[in-house]
Amino acid sequence: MNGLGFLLSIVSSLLFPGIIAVTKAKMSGRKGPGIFQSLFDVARLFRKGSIYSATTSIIFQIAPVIYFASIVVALLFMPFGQYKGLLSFEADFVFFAYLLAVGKFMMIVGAMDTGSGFEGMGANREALYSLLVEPAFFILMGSLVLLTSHTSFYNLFVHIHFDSFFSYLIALLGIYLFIQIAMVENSRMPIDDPKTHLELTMIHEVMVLDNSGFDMCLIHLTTGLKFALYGGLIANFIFPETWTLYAKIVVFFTVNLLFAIVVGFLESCRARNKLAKNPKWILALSSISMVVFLSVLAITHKLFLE
Amino acid sequence: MPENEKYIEVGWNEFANYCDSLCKKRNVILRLMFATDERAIDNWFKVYAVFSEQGKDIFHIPFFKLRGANLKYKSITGCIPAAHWYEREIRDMFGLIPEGHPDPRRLVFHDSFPADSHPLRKDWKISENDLKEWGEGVVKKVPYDFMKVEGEGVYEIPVGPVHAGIIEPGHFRFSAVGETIYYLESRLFYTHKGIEKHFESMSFFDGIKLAERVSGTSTFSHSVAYCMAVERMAGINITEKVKAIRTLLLELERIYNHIGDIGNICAGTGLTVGNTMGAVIKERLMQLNERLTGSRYLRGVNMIGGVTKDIFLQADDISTTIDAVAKEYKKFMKLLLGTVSHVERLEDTGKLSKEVAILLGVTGITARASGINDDIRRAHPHLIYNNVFEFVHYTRQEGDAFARMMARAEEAKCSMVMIKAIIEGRYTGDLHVEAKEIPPYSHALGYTETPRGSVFYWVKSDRDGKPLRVKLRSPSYCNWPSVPFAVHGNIVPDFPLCNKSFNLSYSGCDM
Amino acid sequence: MYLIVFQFLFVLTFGMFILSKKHMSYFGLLIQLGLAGITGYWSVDVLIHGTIFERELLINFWGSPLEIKVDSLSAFFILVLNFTLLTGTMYSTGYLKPYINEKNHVEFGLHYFSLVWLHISMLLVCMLRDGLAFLVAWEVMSVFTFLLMIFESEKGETIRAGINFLLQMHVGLVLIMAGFIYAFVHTGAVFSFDGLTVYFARFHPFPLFLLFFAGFGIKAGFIPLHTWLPHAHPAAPSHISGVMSGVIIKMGIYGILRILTYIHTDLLAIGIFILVVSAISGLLGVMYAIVQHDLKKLLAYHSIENIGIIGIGIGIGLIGTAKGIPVLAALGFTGGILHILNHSLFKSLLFYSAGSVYMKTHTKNIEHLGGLIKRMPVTALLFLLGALAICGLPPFNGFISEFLIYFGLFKGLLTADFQTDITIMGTVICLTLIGGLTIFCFTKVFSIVFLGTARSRLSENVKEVSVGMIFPEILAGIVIVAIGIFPIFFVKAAGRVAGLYVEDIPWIIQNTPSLSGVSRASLVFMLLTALLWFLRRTQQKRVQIEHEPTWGCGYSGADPAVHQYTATSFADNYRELAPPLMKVDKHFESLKEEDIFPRPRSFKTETSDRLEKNLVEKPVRKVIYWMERVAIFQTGNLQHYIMYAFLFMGLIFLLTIFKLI
Amino acid sequence: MVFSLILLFELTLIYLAFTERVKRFLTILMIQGLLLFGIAYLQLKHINILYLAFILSETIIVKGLLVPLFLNQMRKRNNLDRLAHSKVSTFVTVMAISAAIVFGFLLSSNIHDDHLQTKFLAASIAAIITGIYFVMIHRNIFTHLVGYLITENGVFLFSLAVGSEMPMLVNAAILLDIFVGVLVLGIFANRVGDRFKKMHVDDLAQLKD
Repeated sequence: MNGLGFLLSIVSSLLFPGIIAVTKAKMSGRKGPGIFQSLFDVARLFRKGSIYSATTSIIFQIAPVIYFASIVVALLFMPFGQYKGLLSFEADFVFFAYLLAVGKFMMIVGAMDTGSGFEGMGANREALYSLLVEPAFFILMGSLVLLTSHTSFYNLFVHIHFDSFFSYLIALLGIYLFIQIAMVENSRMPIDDPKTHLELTMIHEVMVLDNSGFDMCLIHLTTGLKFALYGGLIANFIFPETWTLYAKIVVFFTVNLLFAIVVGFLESCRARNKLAKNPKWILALSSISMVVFLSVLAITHKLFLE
Repeated sequence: MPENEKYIEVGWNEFANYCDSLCKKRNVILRLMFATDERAIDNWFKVYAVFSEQGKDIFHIPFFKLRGANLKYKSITGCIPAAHWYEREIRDMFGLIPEGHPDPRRLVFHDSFPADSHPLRKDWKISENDLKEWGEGVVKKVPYDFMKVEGEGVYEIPVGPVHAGIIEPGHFRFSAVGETIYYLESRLFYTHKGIEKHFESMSFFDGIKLAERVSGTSTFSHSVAYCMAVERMAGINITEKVKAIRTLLLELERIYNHIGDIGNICAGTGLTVGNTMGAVIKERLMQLNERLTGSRYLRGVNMIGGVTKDIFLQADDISTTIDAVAKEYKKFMKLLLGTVSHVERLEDTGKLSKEVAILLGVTGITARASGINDDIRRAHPHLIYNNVFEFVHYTRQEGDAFARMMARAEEAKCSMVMIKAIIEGRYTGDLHVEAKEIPPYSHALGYTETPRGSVFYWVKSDRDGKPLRVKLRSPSYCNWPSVPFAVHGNIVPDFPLCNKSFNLSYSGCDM
Repeated sequence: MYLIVFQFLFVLTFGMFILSKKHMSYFGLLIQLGLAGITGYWSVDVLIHGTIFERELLINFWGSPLEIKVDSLSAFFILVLNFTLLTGTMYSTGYLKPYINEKNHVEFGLHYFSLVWLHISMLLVCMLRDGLAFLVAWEVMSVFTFLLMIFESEKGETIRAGINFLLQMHVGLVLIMAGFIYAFVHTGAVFSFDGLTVYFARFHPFPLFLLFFAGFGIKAGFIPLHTWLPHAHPAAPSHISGVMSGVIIKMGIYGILRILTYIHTDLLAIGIFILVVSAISGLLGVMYAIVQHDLKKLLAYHSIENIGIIGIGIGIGLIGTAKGIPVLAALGFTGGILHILNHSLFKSLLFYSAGSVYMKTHTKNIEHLGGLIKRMPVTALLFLLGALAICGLPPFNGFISEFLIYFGLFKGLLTADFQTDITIMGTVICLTLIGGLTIFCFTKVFSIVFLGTARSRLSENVKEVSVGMIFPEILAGIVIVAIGIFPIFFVKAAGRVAGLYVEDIPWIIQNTPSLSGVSRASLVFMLLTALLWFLRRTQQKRVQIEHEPTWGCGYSGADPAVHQYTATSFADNYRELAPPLMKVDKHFESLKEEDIFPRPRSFKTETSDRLEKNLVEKPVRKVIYWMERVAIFQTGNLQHYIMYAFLFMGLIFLLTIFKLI
Repeated sequence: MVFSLILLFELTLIYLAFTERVKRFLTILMIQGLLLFGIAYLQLKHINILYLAFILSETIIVKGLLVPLFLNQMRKRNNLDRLAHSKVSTFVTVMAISAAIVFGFLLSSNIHDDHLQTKFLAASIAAIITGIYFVMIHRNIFTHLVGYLITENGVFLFSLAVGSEMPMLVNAAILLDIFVGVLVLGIFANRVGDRFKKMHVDDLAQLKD
């Protein structure tokens, strides 16, 4: 049963891009593609041949593989209620964060391997933003560690309690931060807009400009997986521990569905940040998580304030 | 000969001085510059420059003649920078060389086009060999040197001619460091269709079909300008009713374009809802177009001497649709201005200073957003723009993408008011007057304001009343050279947004 | 027996000059192998049993027998430096080949002689406890480093960097000596490390520690004592840069750690001090590294960054000890000490492969490189390995030490008080930022140097380096991967060293489940990658594969070399964020109204190390200025000098009269 | 509960750090007013009902509504919709304000005084520093005004920290302060605004004669 979180995340990851697309279509009054369209696309890509740039080397070919593998292994850490993840040890979230970084590192060098100015720009932006968002994640995890006195994902989420008004506030801020970190990590709306298919403006999508076939298929799958990763974390974050397994499964999917809808909603209703504003915006996430940390210090009575 | 065109012949070596003194003495704007091959008539090449005087409805049109082996003249670009593309185009098309032009590269022709081949000369023929080479692929006959920014760490981004979105072809060469653009050079003219040459092979009456197809978005404006030129040349006086109908349709065209453009700017900032809202309103207007004229793009309405349909029969439909659109439009603008992220994205993006705008002679929205109060509808009143009502001129000083969006928004609002006003009026006259024969060797200007800016046609008939030369200048032709200035110092990812805020046509500047 | 052989090897080094140029490296390697074998044997023994190895050398020093003493700290450093120096010498065999004809016999011999003696002096630095002997060994080490550095002495810059290095090392030496003397004068105990115990027990250790820290810190390259480092590394031959960054600067850390073994009070102040200095070194080091274009200079700044990480480990370890948070202390020290080993591995690997690139392309400016992975595939992949390791990414060794530090920090969070919690969180932020910035930097370096296409002629017709040069890199690579996947053994070794500072080392045994979890997860990750790669291979066999140019928007006349992203550009975005720290001068003409028509324009950026400028260059310029002022007295006229002498005597006389002296 | 509101108050400061629009500044002022209302109500529930009513009406009406709306009028009249850029990059501002918040907590956790309610002190220090910093980095008079008002909010919190039995006098003084400040600057800005479209401090220098 330890793999339950992993399995459910995989399932929800397959539907994620579809739900986002449907939400966006509905928001803008269009009919839009079906929920499964993205899956069909992936299946089609799997069967397709590839075109490689003559400039590229093995790095370009192995990058998507490592990227995909890193996310899948990261998903193995996903606990589910009282069930541990397939992999779980103390301070596993450090491993988790660095594993995501491995994938990112490879995608960045993979993009640079094509020797294209566009992909260089995308890679550069990705590198910058993911480095800036890292502190926010770690401070948030630090707050949770402090709150629960445990250091692995499983224990963190099992021992988390929300009882007072104050802790609800922390929970809300935590969820907000998780969502925003996910948006940055996935290069989504306020940071990047995957919809404007323009070489000059994008971050993640422009990095994969030269990928095709199997590699592209992996990249598409990874996008969904990454969302499911954060969706799963948020779901675990708010599970009431007393609920039954089935109720939790329902909650898990509801949270993922809501997360996808929120992403779609954000992408419809706001314009992209000015690029120069992004670093500040991401840094503000760290500040917010610092406030969360301070309040956790207050909750655990380390910060004595009358 | 229309009374507001003042032709003055100048010696070929005096031309530059004359233009310079004209600029200094009077407040004039260069609207158009072109050459004609009149060797069949009097063995001369002629080069005309059309200046329009500010505040007076007068066109000063100095021209000079050239012939013989030495087809050179002194460039006027030095004193009037706005002439730089015209002169390069004349050199490409006619082989008349502007001496002292700061940019000796070719403008219209790409690398594979043979040197010393000037298509707008009457005796031009393309060789079999050249045709064969074009078919075979890339042949670099006259390489184009892009301007280089020297220095370590500068990289060039070649964008286009194939773009990620479904847009027209154009090549941009950015010299950038990191995200900052230090120089942008655009290489356009990928869509040369030989329109001007094609006009020469048709009768003036058939030419309207071609004029309607020059630009998809400003079909009607082009046909109005063309008809106007031919009618003025032939001395045809159109009736009040025709004037009213043309004005109304021009404004309809303006609204749907402006709202569509604003929607497209939303696509540039990534505001999905805004984008679709703009598209929905545009669609409503285009359906109105279809109901009125049978064409979503208002084609087939104009003819020489009048119009084919009496739009006023459907006045109720127009007024109810416009009311509905106005309501939706208000909501739309409220949404856009309320979305701070959208506004922030546009502000300070793609600033075009007034000084540069004046030097380059930009037109339309671009000019008005940079603080130049220039509108052909008021500068040279035509149709019923002068006598039916006063319309508010909306200029903004900032010159950034936001100013361009707001200029569009305000103009669309004005146009709605105008349409309502036009519908109120009563106009007399037939739908069209019988067009007579076109008098030989006559010429005239036609012009109007398209949604993008002013469009000019200059026509001249030959011995048989057939076109000897049809020169057309679309607004994009004036505005494209200003884009690099707006983009300079901006960041690379803001370029598409800048571009969308200008919303220029690639094909529309390539005749 | 071993001791005799050990000392016999010292003598044997003089045989170097008899040999022909070709054989020198092998001879050196042989001696070093001998040295490494003997000391390694002692060290392993010490580390396994936790004993202290003590012997007296045959040489009499200052009338008393010279004693060597290897405890776990020395043992750890001895092992690290043995490995790095051996790989360094191996690498030099290939690297110096092109110089065989250029350099004469003495120059060549001196180089290898110095290399062996560097090894010897470093071993002695680690083993000697007597103050004076230690200082001598320390000085010998600096001098031989200097001799090694200036191998390419025909270049003015090399000499300048070398002299800068030597001068700063002397300042360091003086500071250390001052520390010893100060302690000696105040206590009268023996003039040795052990004598310090008495001082530290009696007085506040912090001031004296500061003195020692300044002295050793110059060697280690803590900011703001780092200014020699970015100049020395690019100037030195690559194997020396590797050794220098891998172990020589670690000797500074050794000194600090050695001093710390004698300090048992005032630990909180010292810990916070080290933590702050290290955090600043870590952050600024990597921030400066990003904007560098000189490959070796960039790596040099990364050495500062890694010294910072090591220091962070030690700092939090001290804070943990002082605050009574054993887990923080144990993991902090273990992580920091393990990072010493890790850094020596990946940094030497990186310097060696950077050296290979330099050897083949003759440029260190990364803006001229590109596309080397197709011409030097093995070097490129080894560089990538080193890059991944230095970024602290799993499954490589850099991750293990950083993981330990993180683990200690998060564990420590639970039991610490408010102020310590804030400190810990600050440290976490610093570490994550350092990690992120390192990834930023190494994605830049790796992709600009090895990926894409050649940016200039220099990197066009290049071939892979010889096996002899790749072999030491592979050795380092193997250890990097080994530590990454099976960390427990190495962590235990580091833990043994940490045991000198913290008593509750069983804590480390307790956290091994976590480490085995890391190695399990790493294995799963590698396995999954391999599986996917296999799946991809089978899929690729069934479908059509085409090779086309990179997507260039359909423009056929593109020149790939100028359209690639550049290193300046990669750093530019980030640079905009850090103007207060980074002085960047951009020289560019802005587009003006009169520039409507195209004309050539130019662009230039200049980045300077603000700290270096304000801390070294400006004061030096001031001093030189005043010196020049004073120089008007120096007329060269004998009479004037005699007059000065009289004036001086008169002054003395007057001062004596007024009882001022 | 009170602490949650204080926390939200700190968050508004962070928001202030990375937003650049005048309109958003006013929204923040409004939210801060409401938060102060909540804080004051929860803290001062027990005091004389009349005083309480006065204090509460001051926070909600003056701080939460009147001042922001009045400033909004001013903004509209002077067409101050554009970005309020400062010389210092927002990046630095975000860091500075975060540091101010941490500093506030650090400082107040070290103060042990029976008469001091340190939780208010922490927020008040952060707000005062933020306000002053804001005034320092901006050159636009309007944003000066915003910084000034945020400092005022900090002072208000400080007075809560000093004693829950907030003397009427302090309250009145604060009120008067706000009124005077806003009125003077408001009238001033209105008059200046007519002459200079952009209100920079530099322009004041020219106004002397």
